[in-house]
Amino acid sequence: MSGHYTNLIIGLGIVSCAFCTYLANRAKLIDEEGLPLFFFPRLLNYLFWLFKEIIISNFNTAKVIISGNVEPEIFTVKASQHTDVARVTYANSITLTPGTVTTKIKNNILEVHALNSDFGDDVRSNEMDKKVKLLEGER
Amino acid sequence: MDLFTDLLTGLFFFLGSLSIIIGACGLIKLPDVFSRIHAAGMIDTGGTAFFVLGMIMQSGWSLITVKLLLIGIFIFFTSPVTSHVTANLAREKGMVPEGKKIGKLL
Amino acid sequence: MDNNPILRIATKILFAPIILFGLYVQFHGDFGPGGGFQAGVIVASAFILYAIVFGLEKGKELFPLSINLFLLALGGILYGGVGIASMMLGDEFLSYNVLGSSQQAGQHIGILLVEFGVGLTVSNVMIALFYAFASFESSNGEKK
Amino acid sequence: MFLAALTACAISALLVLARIVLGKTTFDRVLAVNSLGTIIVIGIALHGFYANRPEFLDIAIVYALINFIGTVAILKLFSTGSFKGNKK
Repeated sequence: MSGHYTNLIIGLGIVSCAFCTYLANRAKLIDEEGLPLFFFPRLLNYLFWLFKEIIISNFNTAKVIISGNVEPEIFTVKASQHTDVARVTYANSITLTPGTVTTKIKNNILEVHALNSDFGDDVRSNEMDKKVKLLEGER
Repeated sequence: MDLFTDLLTGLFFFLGSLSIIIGACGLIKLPDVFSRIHAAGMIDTGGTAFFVLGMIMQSGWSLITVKLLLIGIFIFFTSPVTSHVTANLAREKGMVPEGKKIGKLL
Repeated sequence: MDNNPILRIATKILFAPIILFGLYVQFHGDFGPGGGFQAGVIVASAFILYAIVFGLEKGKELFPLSINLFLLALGGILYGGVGIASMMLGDEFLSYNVLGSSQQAGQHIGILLVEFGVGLTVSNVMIALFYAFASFESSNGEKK
Repeated sequence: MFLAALTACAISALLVLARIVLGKTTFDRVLAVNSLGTIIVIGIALHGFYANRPEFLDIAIVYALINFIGTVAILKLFSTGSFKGNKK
């Protein structure tokens, strides 16, 4: 990352990586939750879709803030994923699109706060849920 | 080509500036904590995405691009975590948001 | 906060990259912003994040207090030892030139070792301070 | 161009500071501090480009890191009253 490639620097980099792996192993972090490998093949596709969604809902949120018709609502949805990691990905995706925030998570029920009924309908239509389930794949 | 890149950078910077200023206005204007989280999320996602895209346009392909992408990924990863933790704690302290409730709450 | 799955998984994913970035800042101090002091703080912040999210007991299991205090002293000794070594070789305290075969190599080795000592000491002092402050009970009568 | 973007950052930072001063509850303030941190990260990166010193990007990464950990620590302290217990 520094743009300098001498032997000493590369050696120190390898030692650093080894040290990190040792520490993470010792903290028992490397398991299905810490390193969700089964996501990776389909991840890029999902990320592009998510990015497009974020831009669109950014403009919608800006419109709502300027025009000022705020009617907040709060409701619960069911997450149909099987593993904890996929549920967390779903909750994070909901939070990442402006206009909707996950306020509580308990097993497979999420409590979502939306800025407007349009955003609420977006989440309730379960489109993102299906995408994340696709990302999780067959298990 | 140079002019084109500059123009694109300017467009991205304009959108980013608009995004963070509207987000900051919303942070003042909106009524309660749960609504303000949306405005803060707008600063985090919209502002960072547009500014990082603009700077990548300006830098070309080099190590700087990698570092900029690292900043973008890091903020995109931590922003939902902090807003969720804030909202979760506010709910657990017993604050109930304004507006209508649909269905049974947790 | 252990029972919040979002925070738990975020910590698990972020722990190793933070330490890796801290070590990058440590060894990169010759060419850009960085060096022992900042790297120590970054590495310590990873352990502090772990101890905050999973509780102090788990944090102390991962990085016991005895190892912490030992490494703290080792960093100081490393710093002083380089100085004394250069004194032994017949120059002033902490003048790196005599450490290597040539002047350049001596500078390199000396700076690397001293920075490593500083980083070790700073990170362990930060963690020790965090452990000490976190062990306090809340003393103003608020039992929660 | 970079100067205009920096000005926009400064204006929104001032607005966010107003929310920190006005804020009714602690959560408002924590939220505003987090947003201020994000704006400052963008500002540091922009200033690095403006002054032609791309080493500033390292500092921006570190700032984002400390911002996240600080927010989590404040919320933990606020929820339990100490760092020790892990009751909730």
